[in-house]
Amino acid sequence: MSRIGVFTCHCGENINGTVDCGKVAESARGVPGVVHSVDYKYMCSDPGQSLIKEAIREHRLTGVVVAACSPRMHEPTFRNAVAEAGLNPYLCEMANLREHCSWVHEKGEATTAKAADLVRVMVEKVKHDQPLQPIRVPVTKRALVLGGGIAGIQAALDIANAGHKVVLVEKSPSIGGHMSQLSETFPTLDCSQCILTPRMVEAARHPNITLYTYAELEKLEGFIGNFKATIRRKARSLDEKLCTGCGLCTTKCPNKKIKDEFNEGLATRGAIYVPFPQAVPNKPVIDKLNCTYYKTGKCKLCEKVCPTGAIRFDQEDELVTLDVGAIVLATGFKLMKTDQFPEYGYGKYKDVVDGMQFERLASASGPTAGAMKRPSDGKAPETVVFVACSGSRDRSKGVPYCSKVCCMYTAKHAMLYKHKMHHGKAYVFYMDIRSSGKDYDEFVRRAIEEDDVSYIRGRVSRIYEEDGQLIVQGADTLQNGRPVEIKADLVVLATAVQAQDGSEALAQKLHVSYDPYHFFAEAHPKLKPVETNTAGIFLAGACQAPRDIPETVAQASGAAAKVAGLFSRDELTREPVVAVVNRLPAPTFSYCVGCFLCQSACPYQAIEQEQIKARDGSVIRTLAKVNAGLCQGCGTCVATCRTKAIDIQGFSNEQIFAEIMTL
Amino acid sequence: MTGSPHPSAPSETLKAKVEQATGVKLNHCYQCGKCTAGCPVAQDMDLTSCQILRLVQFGDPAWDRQALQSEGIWLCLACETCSTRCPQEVAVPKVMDFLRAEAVRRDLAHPRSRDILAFHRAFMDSVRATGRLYEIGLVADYKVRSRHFLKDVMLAPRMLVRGKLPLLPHLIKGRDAMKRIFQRTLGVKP
Amino acid sequence: MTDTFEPKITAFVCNWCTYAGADLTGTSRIKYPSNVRVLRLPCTGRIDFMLLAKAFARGSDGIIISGCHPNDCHYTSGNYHARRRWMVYRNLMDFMGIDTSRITFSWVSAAEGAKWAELVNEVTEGIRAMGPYTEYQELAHAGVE
Amino acid sequence: MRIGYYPGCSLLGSSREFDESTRAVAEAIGLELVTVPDWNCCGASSAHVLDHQLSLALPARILALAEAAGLTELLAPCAACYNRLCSARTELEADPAAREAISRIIELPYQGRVKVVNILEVLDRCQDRLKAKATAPLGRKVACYYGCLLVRPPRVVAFDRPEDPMSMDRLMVLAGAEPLAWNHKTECCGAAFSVTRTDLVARMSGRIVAGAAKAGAEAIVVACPMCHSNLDMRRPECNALLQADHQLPVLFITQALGLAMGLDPVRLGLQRHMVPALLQPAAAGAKA
Repeated sequence: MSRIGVFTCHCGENINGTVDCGKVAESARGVPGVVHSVDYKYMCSDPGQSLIKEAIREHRLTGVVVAACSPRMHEPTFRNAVAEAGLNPYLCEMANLREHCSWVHEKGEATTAKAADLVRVMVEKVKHDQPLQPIRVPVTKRALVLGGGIAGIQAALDIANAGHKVVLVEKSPSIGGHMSQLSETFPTLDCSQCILTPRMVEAARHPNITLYTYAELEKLEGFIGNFKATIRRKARSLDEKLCTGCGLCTTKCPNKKIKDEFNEGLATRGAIYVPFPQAVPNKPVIDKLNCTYYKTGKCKLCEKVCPTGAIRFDQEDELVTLDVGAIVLATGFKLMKTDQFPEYGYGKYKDVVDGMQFERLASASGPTAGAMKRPSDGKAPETVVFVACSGSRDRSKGVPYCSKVCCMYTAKHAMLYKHKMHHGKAYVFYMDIRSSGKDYDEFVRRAIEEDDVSYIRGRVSRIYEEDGQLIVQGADTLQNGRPVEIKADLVVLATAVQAQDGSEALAQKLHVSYDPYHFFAEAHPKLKPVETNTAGIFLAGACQAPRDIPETVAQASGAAAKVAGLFSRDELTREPVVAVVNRLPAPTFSYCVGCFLCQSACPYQAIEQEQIKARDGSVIRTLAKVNAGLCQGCGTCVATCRTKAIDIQGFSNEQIFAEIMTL
Repeated sequence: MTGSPHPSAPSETLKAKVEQATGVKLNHCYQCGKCTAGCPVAQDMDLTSCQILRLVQFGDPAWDRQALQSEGIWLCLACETCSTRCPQEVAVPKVMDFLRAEAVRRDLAHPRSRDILAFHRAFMDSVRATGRLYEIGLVADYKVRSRHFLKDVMLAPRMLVRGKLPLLPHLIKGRDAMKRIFQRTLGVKP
Repeated sequence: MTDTFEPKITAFVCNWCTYAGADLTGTSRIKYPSNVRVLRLPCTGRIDFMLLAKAFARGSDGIIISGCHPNDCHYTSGNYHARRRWMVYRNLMDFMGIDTSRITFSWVSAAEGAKWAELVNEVTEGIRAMGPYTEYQELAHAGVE
Repeated sequence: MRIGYYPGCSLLGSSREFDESTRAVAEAIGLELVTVPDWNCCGASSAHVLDHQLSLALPARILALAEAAGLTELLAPCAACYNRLCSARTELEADPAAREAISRIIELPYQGRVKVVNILEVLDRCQDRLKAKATAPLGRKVACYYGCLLVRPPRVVAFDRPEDPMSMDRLMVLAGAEPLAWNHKTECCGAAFSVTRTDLVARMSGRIVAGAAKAGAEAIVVACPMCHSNLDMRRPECNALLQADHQLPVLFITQALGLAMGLDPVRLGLQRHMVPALLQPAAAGAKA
């Protein structure tokens, strides 16, 4: 006869505000099998937990139901508590009175009644709980970092310095990411490449880091501690061992008219190219789509001039499979393009540029060598207008969220411009200035007070070209919306930060969830900001949400710490929520009839065939057998099984049946 | 402006009425001023579109009155530039339409709205009577209502010789039906 | 309780998408009717459709089955299996005299708190309009149980 | 091809040349126009100022009549009518209750089956036939002026992009003219203020005329009677304000196409304009 204890939590007013917890505890006492039921202000607090522990000893409880928040929140907390009291942790279940009841319903009897129901359901489940032992699985102490921007580099370095192997995969020909494109960085105005390049080199040289540039994740299988990743190394058409990076080929390539991605289309490159001078690795790559040889079968000039004969036109993509124990996602972001703005000319005006393009115009390594020249005619812009919130906080044509970094980089852009052209005029159209961060607001004030940047509070309605100038139509909402029209030589749109292309597909490969804008979703908005809801996969940087460099680096180190923590053990325990095939004494052996429908249904190839042999070695029966290491506990096999021979621990037919019977 | 707003009961505020009648969510407006920035007549308005929205957002009767008394609401041409570019999908012209009607109902319409109103009423009277617009009738009627007798006197003859002003109205058959339509919507007299 | 009919809705949801989504509804404090009782499963692929018959027999007036969106399944393909199997079971249930129009399939991701609330609202209203589902209970008591 | 036709009030009066030229061009490309029987005024820019219900009822009656006449598509050349009809249709589509209420008001069943199209949309479809007929290329620089009502609000009228539309420009290329890239394609002309606030109209229309002239246009092409009367009839006021003497004519799209097809200018009603618009095709020389 089971002896169940029910513990109802008020969660302060969070539950008790709409649910009468006293009543819930009361009604639980009436449920057969319940020998103890109390309510308390904060069950998850120490006194709350000891309340449970003492009750277990005192009342010799065989099962515990904690009626509190979501099991996704505190199940581990309470199962540990129960274990400390000597009860098997899997004999503890939670009834979700907060997220699924008190927070979503109005105060009233119906709500309290529902809460009582939820408790009853769980009591019935606990009655059918079985004591389970966690499963131990080995950990492969090698991490996979996807994305070679500052986030990926930082995470890789921290993991590597913790003494673990790291594979850093970057899809473009060089690591460095967006940060390598920036001119200076806020709020200190130190040169981006000066602080980034050493890290890039360190990452490349680190004995624990293997660098795969121009490569992408093809496929991922397995689970925490035991992932199997397949990486596609795209053909550079080059033997990297022979190439010395002399760059002769890039200078000789006859095809010079290709838009240079690194310079955001403000300069051109050849078909064989190194993305930028400080690239790591400093080895060229042939852009097959634009290479004359690949298109026409003629040319091969680069091959002729290469002193070491490193060019390999026949090179093919290579698939590498790796065993890794943890993964850090650091695939970054993209900026909305200027052609997304009808009222700003659908991108047809050359002198309407986005923030990243302005970075290149301001950068010493950029197409203008840092001199202020506008794209259309190279004229030095006397008047520059910066438009914040371009596409951000725009539910009708852009994205509804705030892109977070624009306020700061717009102030920086205006400053950089004023520092280069003291007599020039800089205007910033803004809605709000969001400069919360160490020395951030001071930085914005400096732009306004010292560099005399004119901030105008209002959105820009239209931009059009007239007599070689851009007419910017805005309004000053601090003057009751008085219309403001500015003739500008250059307009910089602080366009919205968006999820990197292909984020959705990648998330689906990895089975991590993502938000409606395809940013990867953290496991908990506050308490698990670097975890995903897939164990062993962590997040760093702007692939999760718009982030600036300091935040990105901090989060990357956070993710690295999580990985190091995971790797600090040789094996890890997994929830024993796995399928099992029932076994019975001879001659029945099992209900399993060996149809192996389960095998075809299992997404993890976790179901094996087991032969039952007679003494003479002849096979009597062939039964299904679950490999607990591979099984992830989805239960698809259970639902497919005709004879109910296979069941899943923690969500057994018996348990769910019991839950339904209490409805 | 009056001092701090003194909201009246939510249900009967102008805000509530606007939202109920137009389906526009006034709280969506975050005062970015983009509507005014693109408005072709903003410079002629005593209160600009974003100011008017601001006033009505609060539910303060005194501020509501300011909005209703403004000339701005009468200058809106419903060119839809604002609503097309509004980042928050606020249909400003719909709000303006409602505020004009409400201003007339509460007898708060701005003095200079007289002519504009006179024109629209003359226009609709003509339609009520014949089913279609009878331009000469409209012009004549408008002149009587607005007392701008001499305005545009040179235009009419030039239009006549170009056959742009038919001297007789087109009468449609369903005139009675039209009258009833006006009754059911505008009430007896617009 | 009011004298108006309050339908009893049972929801079979997966742990990774819809259960988390429903949690988000809570953290976002979005309100919905208290008629729904959520049963948490690892995956919609786990659902044995005979359990639905049981739920109806126990007095559910409507049932929601909700998991991850296509391609988003935490277990790669559980939601597909569920859908495929449903195709088969539907006929069987019709045969058993179960009104399958009282069963609603949906996809609610961990990020769709608002969608969960909408779903519950729609289903609750829909079932309220259909009225109590006594037919099958009688049938069940007549011997199916 | 057969299509419902709603001329609207201005096309019977101040802008009858738009009606004339539309019919002429339609006939030339074998497009049969079926006029809605006993049609009424759409309410133009006045009804919605006075009463919302009225601004729904008037267009609804027209659409209901078209429905009753078995029409599935209704051409409204006047941009104002087009816009009013579309707005009413969109609003009623979203709200069954309102549909019933309106049916009661107009004493006719309204189902909203008739699709409303504007002149550019229709001509865009007939490109092949236009190309075949356009034998007298205009060979002139033109500024295509769309105004407000044809392109805004995009939720209601979505046949071309709201900023910098191109459909009329494409048609002008067919007519052998050179459409210019200019900045006032969709600026407001002052519309209904023509009579009441002529001062504003002069400024707004003046800006447009000046803009077209600046871009080097020899004519402005429009598809809206209100735009036309403001740019044409109000030209003296515009010029006075601009202290300029802009004489570039304002043609309806159908007049421009008609000329390109070698139709008789008088049949196209060019003699009716205030600003002389008897354009001869460039072939015959004589610039306007």
